Amino acid sequence: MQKITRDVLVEKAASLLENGTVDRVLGWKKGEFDYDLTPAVFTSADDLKDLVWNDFCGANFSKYLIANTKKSASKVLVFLKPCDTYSFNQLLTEHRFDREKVYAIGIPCEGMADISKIKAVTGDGISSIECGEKINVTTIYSDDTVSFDLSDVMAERCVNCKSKKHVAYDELIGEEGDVIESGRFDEVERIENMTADERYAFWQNELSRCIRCNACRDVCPACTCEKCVFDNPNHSLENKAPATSFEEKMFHIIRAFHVAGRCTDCGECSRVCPQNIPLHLLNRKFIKDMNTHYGEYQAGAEVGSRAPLVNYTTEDVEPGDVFEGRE
Amino acid sequence: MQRIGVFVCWCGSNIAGTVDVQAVSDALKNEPGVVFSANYQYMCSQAGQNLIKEAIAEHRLTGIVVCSCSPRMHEATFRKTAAAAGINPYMVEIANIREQCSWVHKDMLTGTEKAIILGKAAVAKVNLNTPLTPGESPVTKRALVIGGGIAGIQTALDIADAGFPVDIVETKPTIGGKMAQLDKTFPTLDCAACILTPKMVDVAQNENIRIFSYSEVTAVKGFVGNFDVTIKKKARYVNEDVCTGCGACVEKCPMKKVPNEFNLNMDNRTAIYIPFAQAVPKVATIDPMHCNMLKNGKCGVCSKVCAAGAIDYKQQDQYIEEKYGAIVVATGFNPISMDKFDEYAYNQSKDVITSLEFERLTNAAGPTAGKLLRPSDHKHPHTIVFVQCVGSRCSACAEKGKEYCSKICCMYTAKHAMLTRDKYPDTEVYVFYIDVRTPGKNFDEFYRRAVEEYGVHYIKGMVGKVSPEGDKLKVQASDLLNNKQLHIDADLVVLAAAIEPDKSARPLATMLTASMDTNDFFTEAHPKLRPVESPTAGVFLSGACQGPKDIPETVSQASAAASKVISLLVKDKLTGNPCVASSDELMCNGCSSCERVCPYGAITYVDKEFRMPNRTIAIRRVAQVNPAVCQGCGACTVACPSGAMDLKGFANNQIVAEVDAICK
Amino acid sequence: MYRIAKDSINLLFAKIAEENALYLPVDNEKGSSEYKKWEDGTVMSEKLNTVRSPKDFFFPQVENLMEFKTEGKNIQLIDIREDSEDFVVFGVRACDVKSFEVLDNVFLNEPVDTYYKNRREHGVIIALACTRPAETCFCGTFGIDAASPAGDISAWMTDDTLYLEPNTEKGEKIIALLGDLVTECGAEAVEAQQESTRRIMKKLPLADLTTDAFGGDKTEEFFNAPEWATLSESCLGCGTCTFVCPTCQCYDIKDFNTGKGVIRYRCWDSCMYSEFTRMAHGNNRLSQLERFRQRFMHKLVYYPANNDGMFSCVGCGRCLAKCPISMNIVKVMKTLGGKNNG
Amino acid sequence: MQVNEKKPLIVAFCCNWCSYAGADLAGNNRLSYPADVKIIRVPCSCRVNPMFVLRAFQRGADGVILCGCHPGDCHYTSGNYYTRRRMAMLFSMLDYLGIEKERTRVEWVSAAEGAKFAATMNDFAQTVAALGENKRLEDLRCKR
Repeated sequence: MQKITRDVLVEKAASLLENGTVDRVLGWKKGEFDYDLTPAVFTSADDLKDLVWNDFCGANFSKYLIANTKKSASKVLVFLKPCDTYSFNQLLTEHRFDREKVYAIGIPCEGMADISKIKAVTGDGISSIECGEKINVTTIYSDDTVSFDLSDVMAERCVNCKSKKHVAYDELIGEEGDVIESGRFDEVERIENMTADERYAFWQNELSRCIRCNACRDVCPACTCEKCVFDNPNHSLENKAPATSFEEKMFHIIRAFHVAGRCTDCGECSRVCPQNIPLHLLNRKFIKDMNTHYGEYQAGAEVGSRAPLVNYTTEDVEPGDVFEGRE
Repeated sequence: MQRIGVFVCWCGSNIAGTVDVQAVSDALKNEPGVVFSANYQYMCSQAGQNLIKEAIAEHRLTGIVVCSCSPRMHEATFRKTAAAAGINPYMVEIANIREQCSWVHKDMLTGTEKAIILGKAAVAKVNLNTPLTPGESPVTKRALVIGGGIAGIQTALDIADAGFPVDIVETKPTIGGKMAQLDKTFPTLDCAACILTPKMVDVAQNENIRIFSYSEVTAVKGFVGNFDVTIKKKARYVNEDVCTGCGACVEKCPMKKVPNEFNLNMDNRTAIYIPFAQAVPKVATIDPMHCNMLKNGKCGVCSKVCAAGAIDYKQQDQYIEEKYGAIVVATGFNPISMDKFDEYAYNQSKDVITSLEFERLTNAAGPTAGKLLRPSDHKHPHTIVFVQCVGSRCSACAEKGKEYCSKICCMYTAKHAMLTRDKYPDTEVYVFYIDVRTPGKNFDEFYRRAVEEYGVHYIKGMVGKVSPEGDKLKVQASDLLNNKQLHIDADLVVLAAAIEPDKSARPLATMLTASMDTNDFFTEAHPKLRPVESPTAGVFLSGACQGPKDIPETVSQASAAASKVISLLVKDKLTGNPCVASSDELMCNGCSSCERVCPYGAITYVDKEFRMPNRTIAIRRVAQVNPAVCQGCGACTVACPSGAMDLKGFANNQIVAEVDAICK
Repeated sequence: MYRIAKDSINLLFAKIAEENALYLPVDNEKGSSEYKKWEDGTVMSEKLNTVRSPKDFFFPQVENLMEFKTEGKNIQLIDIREDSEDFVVFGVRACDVKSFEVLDNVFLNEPVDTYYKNRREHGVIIALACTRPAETCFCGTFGIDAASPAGDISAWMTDDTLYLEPNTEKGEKIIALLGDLVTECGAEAVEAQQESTRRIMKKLPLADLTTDAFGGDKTEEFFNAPEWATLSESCLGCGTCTFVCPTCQCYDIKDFNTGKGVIRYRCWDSCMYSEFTRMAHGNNRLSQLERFRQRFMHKLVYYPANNDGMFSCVGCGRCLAKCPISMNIVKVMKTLGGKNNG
Repeated sequence: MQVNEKKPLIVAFCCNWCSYAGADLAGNNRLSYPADVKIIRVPCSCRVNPMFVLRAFQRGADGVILCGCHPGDCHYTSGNYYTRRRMAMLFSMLDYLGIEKERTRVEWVSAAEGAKFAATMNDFAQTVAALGENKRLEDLRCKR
């Protein structure tokens, strides 16, 4: 599949701004280094000179639409990767923004790079990254350029990409892909197959690193509450710090439960975790369980679908039987 | 901060026997918010209630905790007490220290410890209670009676008499139910038809009653006072309004070999039929399974002979939607299937019959015109064996029978035995029984007459096996009193089959959200004090759908249900349950999760303006709960990730406070 | 200055651990490092720095302050302050060492935070000079020399040797404790490494970043700057930057009802949070723009105004690496400070 | 006073219409079960928020059981169907985190099943007692 270039996006955005279809554009803005792109709003053709499209455009813009569709009477242009479109639909299902206020352009995605995987090879001190057929990295410590195939440094969520298909857009740039089989539940299964003691140790270790920065929640396109229960001083769940290992678990279990059936598995939570806690494995556990017991369901695949936890059949599995066939 | 009073009840020795009530009231005195704590022998008594009222006045209490029996017993009592003393009735919490403490624990120390903890949990909850005021909803002044047997008929007549419109929905083409199939009734021996059919006519003629026969309820929505019911009128291919019931069509119908279910398939009827002469409504119905015209378009005789032009082969099922204020369930019973009782050879011999079949055999309008003849050879039987408790009181054989006593069999068997001996003195009649149960007015006298005056052979013991041999039925049985095995060559064996709720009851219960017991009998709101009400408000129970009953009991319950309905329908407005969900619009993000799980459609969304930071206005979609429709289950509160949806009276922080208090 | 062969470093750790709890950066399986208590066999991380800063040692994320117990209707106050053990933190980088100065200004000035002071008094910092700074490093902007860290003891690690230079009495005591394990040597032994590091620092992409545009007198200049709107536009309002920051020192005091009493504790708070400094009248910073502005104005203007021009950023680069949307103080400084800032 | 061996603490959430009434019936029939079982009345099992379950464990519960009407018999038609899905998912998640699955349970107990209520509680109390104290979801602040 032909990679689309930044220029195509800029050209498109500029023309839509120009002809008044939209008055703002959500896109990735270049940073200090070549990998630290910031989601930004571009309002003029001049702004767009800083718009970037490369292998580090991981940020999912869907959630930004909630605020940005309310900012003016005009439409906002958003670029959506396939996985972003699922979040987009899920937010529509939950009436979180007005579809009429958005001009959505679907863009194909071959997966995004994980800077930590690059740094694991090159070390710190990156001076430049060029994204093309290869990802070429230079550092201040060496005159040599290190070249990577994207597949070697791809983010976990992209390695286990569930869909190259856009489930929502007004316009599609490039070719449409398909929903794909992925090994995204392999790691969940691996954990399931551990003994209870091993599972406990695994999660205790992972969650003990949590600093409750709330990045996972605040980036999550499913976490769009006006005020999160964990921030609400009138709610008994209100809590600011992982004071004990219980609190660590409480936060993450409840958060996973609140987004269960609504989480599209976009993987933003794990991407942003400063402590690299594999939070997506909690969400995927719910997705896997719901698929197993209540039938395949992909949040965001369709607008208006009924999530498994707000649905039922009279023949559902008993809570005591979900463990069947397991230790 | 609340000012809470704690009142610990002894319940005589029921609580005080296992719980140190003084220790409980002392311990609870120190709980946050508690300013008064006392114990008394019977809190629910007038004196006990006065104690509460006085304490409320004297200590300016804002909330009370009563440590007593189950809230299901006396919560309402103490709420009234509180209200009478001027505090909101929902500022009352009950700590159940009887059913869930003193009665289940034997040790005083254990019981007391637990009672204190339960008391603490109740105090913790009351601390967070807020006064609640019930909402109001209007009442649709029309009742629906589901089932047109004697129960439904009586209920409908009584409600109609009070001036309220009533609709009866009956699945069969005629009302009348089981009673219409009976011959005589015990213990007076008056003829069932003679007392039933005038009532059926009354129903037909009552201006307040509409009959939807050959119809069924397919959907129920809404709530007490405001039910929306969908009734399916099955196509009977005869225009009811035009048919005169003359019977010409029935006479001419060429399809004459249709098993006649009214006579329990012991004879045949035609494809177009009127179930029996006194049917109400007296209109014909075409059985689409057997009508050639409907099956392959070849016939049309009935249409030709119908002078009124009532036949309509193109008739479709019709759906009627109607609003009701109250619904009475009167779906009745059926004898259980005898298929699993091979020992009685029911499926091997035509001469092994059920008691209901016996009724038809002795009924003047039955297949033998009232002559007692064996189904196999139409000969007069000389030896008849009646077997009682077939499938009743059957604790060891739950897969084929019922654990409960069917209640009516002892009496109707005595009736059958007596009538047989009366009409055919040459017939030997044996009755095998486990016990003979005759607790009713004139019942035991009736049974004794059967034994003493009519010489019926009552034998305590069960029949082990019935084997057809030639034209005889070999009956092997045990006589427990004389401790011997009996072998009787019988001509006819009559099985007193257990009775069970009609199969339509279970799906109906689901539609009505009315609860059922494991036997599919409808559960009453209280087994003793509210026997004709279902726990679901606005749904009432009449007749055998609630449990086995004879006719007088059915009729009295039917009238009782009617009076309950009337006292509901006379109200212009209902005050609802104030423990309903409510949405904190500032927290709601409009996601619709709550709306999706609400079983009552009580949640709707509105776009609302909100003042936002820096003097901006935002329009947000937020959930609103209709308190008249909400029944307070709380499903929405868990579906809501924002914590915006909460349940009054069972709020998140209240339940959490209870959890905390219990886990201290 | 003292030296010890790198091969013998475990002996050094063991010796320190005899009398102190010793903490040092250790690799975790996620490819980053975190401070862990040393025990025999612990291997020190080669990483540049930890994800969490060492401020935890003096200002932990959660710290119990006191406890109330109720008995009947009486309330009893219990001091649950732990007797802090003597501890040594090994391997603190120059930027983080500097961060303690920032924190000290807050916690040790009147009114003195006795909890912080207690921990500070019991802790010894062995700072380790950097040799391979990352592209995110900009400590030089704040006058910090990564090649010459402060701390109770400054340390340099070369391929084969660890050099130690005590700077304080506490540092001397540790050296004394080490006794024969270390040998005295001249300071010139680390000069080559220092020069190399300084050369690298000049090559870093953020080497030219200056604080010239900022300082205590700039409130009016920046407070209403229109750039805040675009800078804060995509801020998620999470607390990652504040929680990985070595100088952020805001906390909330909360009560936890255990069912048997109440534990009053403090925990880190973030000015990025919508509930931050919520008061009876509500919240004083209602929009993310205001909250975002607060954080950077505090670091670059308000703090210097109250602390003789000292900025409350040490250029450690953690927020650059960890912000989910890659918005950070460098971008703020460059946007607001104009061309002087790179 | 002698220090008692710590007994398992069990929180039972019972729906008002079936299970709470079933518990009452157990009481009426004097069917005993351990006093460690403490009942919290909720209108419907679907009122039980996972946070209540976790909260109970945090505060020192060793087992949490939810009792509701049998599927199909919910007073509110479908409440217990939601309970069934929610708790199936929650329990599976707890198990995934290595928390003993035997500490959580859902049982359907009708108003007529006093005997089942008592038997269920006896069995659950025994199971939980065999597991010992809840360590994996405890909050040390609450243990003193």
